[in-house]
Amino acid sequence: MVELLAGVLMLSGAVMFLVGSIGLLRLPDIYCRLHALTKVDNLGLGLIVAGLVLRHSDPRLAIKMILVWILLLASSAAIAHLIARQALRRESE
Amino acid sequence: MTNLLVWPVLLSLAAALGTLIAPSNAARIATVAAALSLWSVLLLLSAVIAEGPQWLILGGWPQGLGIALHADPLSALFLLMSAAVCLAATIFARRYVEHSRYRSQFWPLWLLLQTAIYALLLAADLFNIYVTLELLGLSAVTLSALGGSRAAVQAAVNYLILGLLGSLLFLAGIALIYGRYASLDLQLLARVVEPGPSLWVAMALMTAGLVLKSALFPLHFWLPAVHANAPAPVSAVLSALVVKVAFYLIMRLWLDLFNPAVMSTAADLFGVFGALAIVWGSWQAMFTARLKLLAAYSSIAQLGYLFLFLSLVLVMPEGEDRQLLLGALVLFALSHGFAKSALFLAAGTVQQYAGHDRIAELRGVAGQLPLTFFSLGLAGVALIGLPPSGSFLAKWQLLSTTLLAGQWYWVAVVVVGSLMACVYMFRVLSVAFGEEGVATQRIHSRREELPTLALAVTATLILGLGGVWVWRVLDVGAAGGLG
Amino acid sequence: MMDSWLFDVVDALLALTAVVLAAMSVLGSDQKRSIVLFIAFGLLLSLIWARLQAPDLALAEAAIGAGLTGALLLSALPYSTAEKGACRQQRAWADIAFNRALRGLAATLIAGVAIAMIWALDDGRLQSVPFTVSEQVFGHLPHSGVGNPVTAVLLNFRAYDTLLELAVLLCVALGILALGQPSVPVVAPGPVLVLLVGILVPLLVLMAGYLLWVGAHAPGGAFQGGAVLAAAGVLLLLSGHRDAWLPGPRLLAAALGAGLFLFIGAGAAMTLSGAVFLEYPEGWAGAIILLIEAMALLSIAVTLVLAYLGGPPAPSPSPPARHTDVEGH
Amino acid sequence: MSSTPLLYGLCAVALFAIGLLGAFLHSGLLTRLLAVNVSGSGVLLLFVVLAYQGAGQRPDPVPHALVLTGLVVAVSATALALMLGRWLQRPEQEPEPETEQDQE
Repeated sequence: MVELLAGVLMLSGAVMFLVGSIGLLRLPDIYCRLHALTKVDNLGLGLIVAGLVLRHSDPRLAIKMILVWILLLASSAAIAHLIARQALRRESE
Repeated sequence: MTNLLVWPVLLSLAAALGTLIAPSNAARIATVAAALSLWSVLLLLSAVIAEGPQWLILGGWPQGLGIALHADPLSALFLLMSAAVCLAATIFARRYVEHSRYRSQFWPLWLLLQTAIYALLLAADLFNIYVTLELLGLSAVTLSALGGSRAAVQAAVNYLILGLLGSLLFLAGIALIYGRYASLDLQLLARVVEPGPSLWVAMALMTAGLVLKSALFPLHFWLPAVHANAPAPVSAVLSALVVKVAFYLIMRLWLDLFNPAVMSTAADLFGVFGALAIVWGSWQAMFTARLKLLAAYSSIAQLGYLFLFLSLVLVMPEGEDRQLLLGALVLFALSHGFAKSALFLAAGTVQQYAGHDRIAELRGVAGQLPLTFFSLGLAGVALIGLPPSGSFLAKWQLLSTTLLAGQWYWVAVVVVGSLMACVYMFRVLSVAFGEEGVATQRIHSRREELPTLALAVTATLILGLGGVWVWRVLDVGAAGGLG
Repeated sequence: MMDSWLFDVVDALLALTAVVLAAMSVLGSDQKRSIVLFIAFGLLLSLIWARLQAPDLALAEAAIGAGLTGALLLSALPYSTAEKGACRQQRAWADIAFNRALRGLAATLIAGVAIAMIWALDDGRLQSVPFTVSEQVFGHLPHSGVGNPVTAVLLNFRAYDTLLELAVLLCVALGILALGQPSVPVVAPGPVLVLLVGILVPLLVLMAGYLLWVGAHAPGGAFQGGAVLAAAGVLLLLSGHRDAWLPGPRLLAAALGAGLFLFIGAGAAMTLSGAVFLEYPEGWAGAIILLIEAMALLSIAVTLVLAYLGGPPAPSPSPPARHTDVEGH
Repeated sequence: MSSTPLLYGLCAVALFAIGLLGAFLHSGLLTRLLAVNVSGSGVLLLFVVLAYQGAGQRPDPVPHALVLTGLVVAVSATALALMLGRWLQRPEQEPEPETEQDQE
């Protein structure tokens, strides 16, 4: 049962990645692309981490994986912010 | 097993840190370190003479697991030359960089370069050789860029890129060897290597990389700009030692590791390109306008002789004749090391004194710098190969060997090369000893000229009169090599 | 069965994509595009390392190869466009036909080298090799003081290489201090960035420490940790801290030399008691290695931050005028 | 024998060759450095392939350590080259000394 749930979570995470990548390629401007990249990828990784946490019983490993996810959230937010700001500045010039 | 082997490396590295932390005492620290390195090299050489080749496996691990250091007569003689040249150049550099804006970085870099030279000559592990090559290359690049002119930095950038390519080729060769023989230790490898695709391709890649670094014609094109625009003591070490240790590596690898796979065609290629280098380098040196460029082109020609020697040694059967020629090769390399460093230091003094090094405008400078020009003349004797220099003995041996073998074309190359060397050296001397003098720029201290003189005297008189000693030392290890 | 088939597909995809990305990056003519492709290539490479069971390298490649090298190249981009014009001019006089012939020759030669290498690799491992280094490493691992074989090789069995490698890093740092000029553009950080830097920098420092600690028995170590710590420095630089919290010249020199100093000190101290250089006493090896690694991490991080900064750090709140002063006449 | 080392071995040689070609074809510093880095990645990948002993087998740690060293050397050389390249792009703010060392 748990195994099945984990599989579903990870698979939907992978689908998120796919959707995000398509978005990156297809969306019209840089802001939309960033949106696709950060939101969807973070969610995608989150789902995969959730799936992996379910599969492994070791709590220390689980905490580590969740930490990795949080770190990625923070850094991708920072990077998206930097890129968007740079793009805005270039537009206003 | 003796820790003596790490001392030259360790002393220089520790001194580099010392100069980093205490920049105000840097020059003193560097001099003491260079003197101590020379002392440790002398101890090492005497140990080699007394007990034969020395080994050390760092960390106390079994062979193959730990990194091995190794000194035999060949490497010990190169070490001795390196330490002596470094000491003289260090003393010279004290005045030279005194007012440089880069002096707080110069000294640690200078000592890192020496570390790399010693480490490379002692290395007996393929990957360790790669790391020391990178240290050598990067410290040499940085030091030559400290020349501070646009030309110096541009030359340094080219040198860096080519050096990186050279190291990459070398590293690719290491990968192939590791893939087949699963070892990096030179001695272990020498026991198991056998002719075959792996060894041939690795040999080609590694040799190509090292040839690029040792500036054999036609891969010499980066050298003149680098050596002519670096600070004088740096040029001296670059020309006398840095390209030569790359040559040393080729020699070491071909004699000890690639031995089973040496083909006479490959060896002949060294000879052909060496001969071309002799003619082309000397030709350029005859017509170049600047003294330091002249010295740089002369280095290309002299490296050509070394490759010519090597090609002959490689195809000779083991025995007394081969040992004689190998001794001549080493004697030639040593003489060139001392003579070329003397020439570059002299050029540095001239440049500081006259404000430039354009040969045509050096009329009468010799009258004001008699000691420097005396050294320059002595160095010239060694570069041309006149008696009583060490290179005279070496060339004599080369001529007699080739004549006996009926290879008259090599004789022609050597004779033509020597005549051309005569022309380019006398061109400088005749102008400098001319009559009217140029304006003096500043009071000159005789002491500054002493390191130059010491190097020139070593090249021409000591190595010439004591040349037999080199053969005798090499004979100690005649039986050995790495195997 | 199914698994191995799937892995083959993944391998083929990874290898092919890596080659295509590399070719597009190297042979393309738009520099910016090339660099971005190179970074993507680096990330892909780190996947390949992971696939080839080299997690230590995957970490290092992601942080150093793709991350830092990419950042360095990107930050050099504005300078390199000026250079391009100069090169065009230079090429104008070159004989085009000769040039083409030379290029053709080079391409043929390089293709020949590649074929020769494949031929050589086809040889495979020599069967009669008495023992391999790998077996030796695992045999002596219990005496090395650490459990991670890569760390054991780097800091114990082949510590001398690492020692010289730290010297290489020092050499580069000195070159940058001597000739470089800080090149990071000054930007006013927005409130979001300040907040995020406040979170990320301590986290990165923590992570560097963790990587150092864990390197003793699992993937990680001084190099990966140093790269992560350097990332914290780069983040500081990008958010307006012009000195990236680097200390003044004296302390900076000390930080640059710290790794080497400890290495030499620890290595030489043992020789006094009759041991071989870099031979650690049994039982102490783990502690000595951790200590050396901690100092090496510091030196590595400082060097990498300097590399990104491109010159000696300027005092942080300085107006641009100070800058020319430092370069002086 | 699995096809994994074969595939990545070919990939490594291809990367090495592409990098060499790029280093020869380009004349700009940045593109040349990029090419050298790609070529270097190829050589390092070759080492990792040699270390790989098959799925489930522990890999040879020695090449891994060598690659780590190679990576760090590569990045530091790149940094040095870029710094020197930037030096060359600076406007001529300092008097170019005719002699190679700076006298006050």
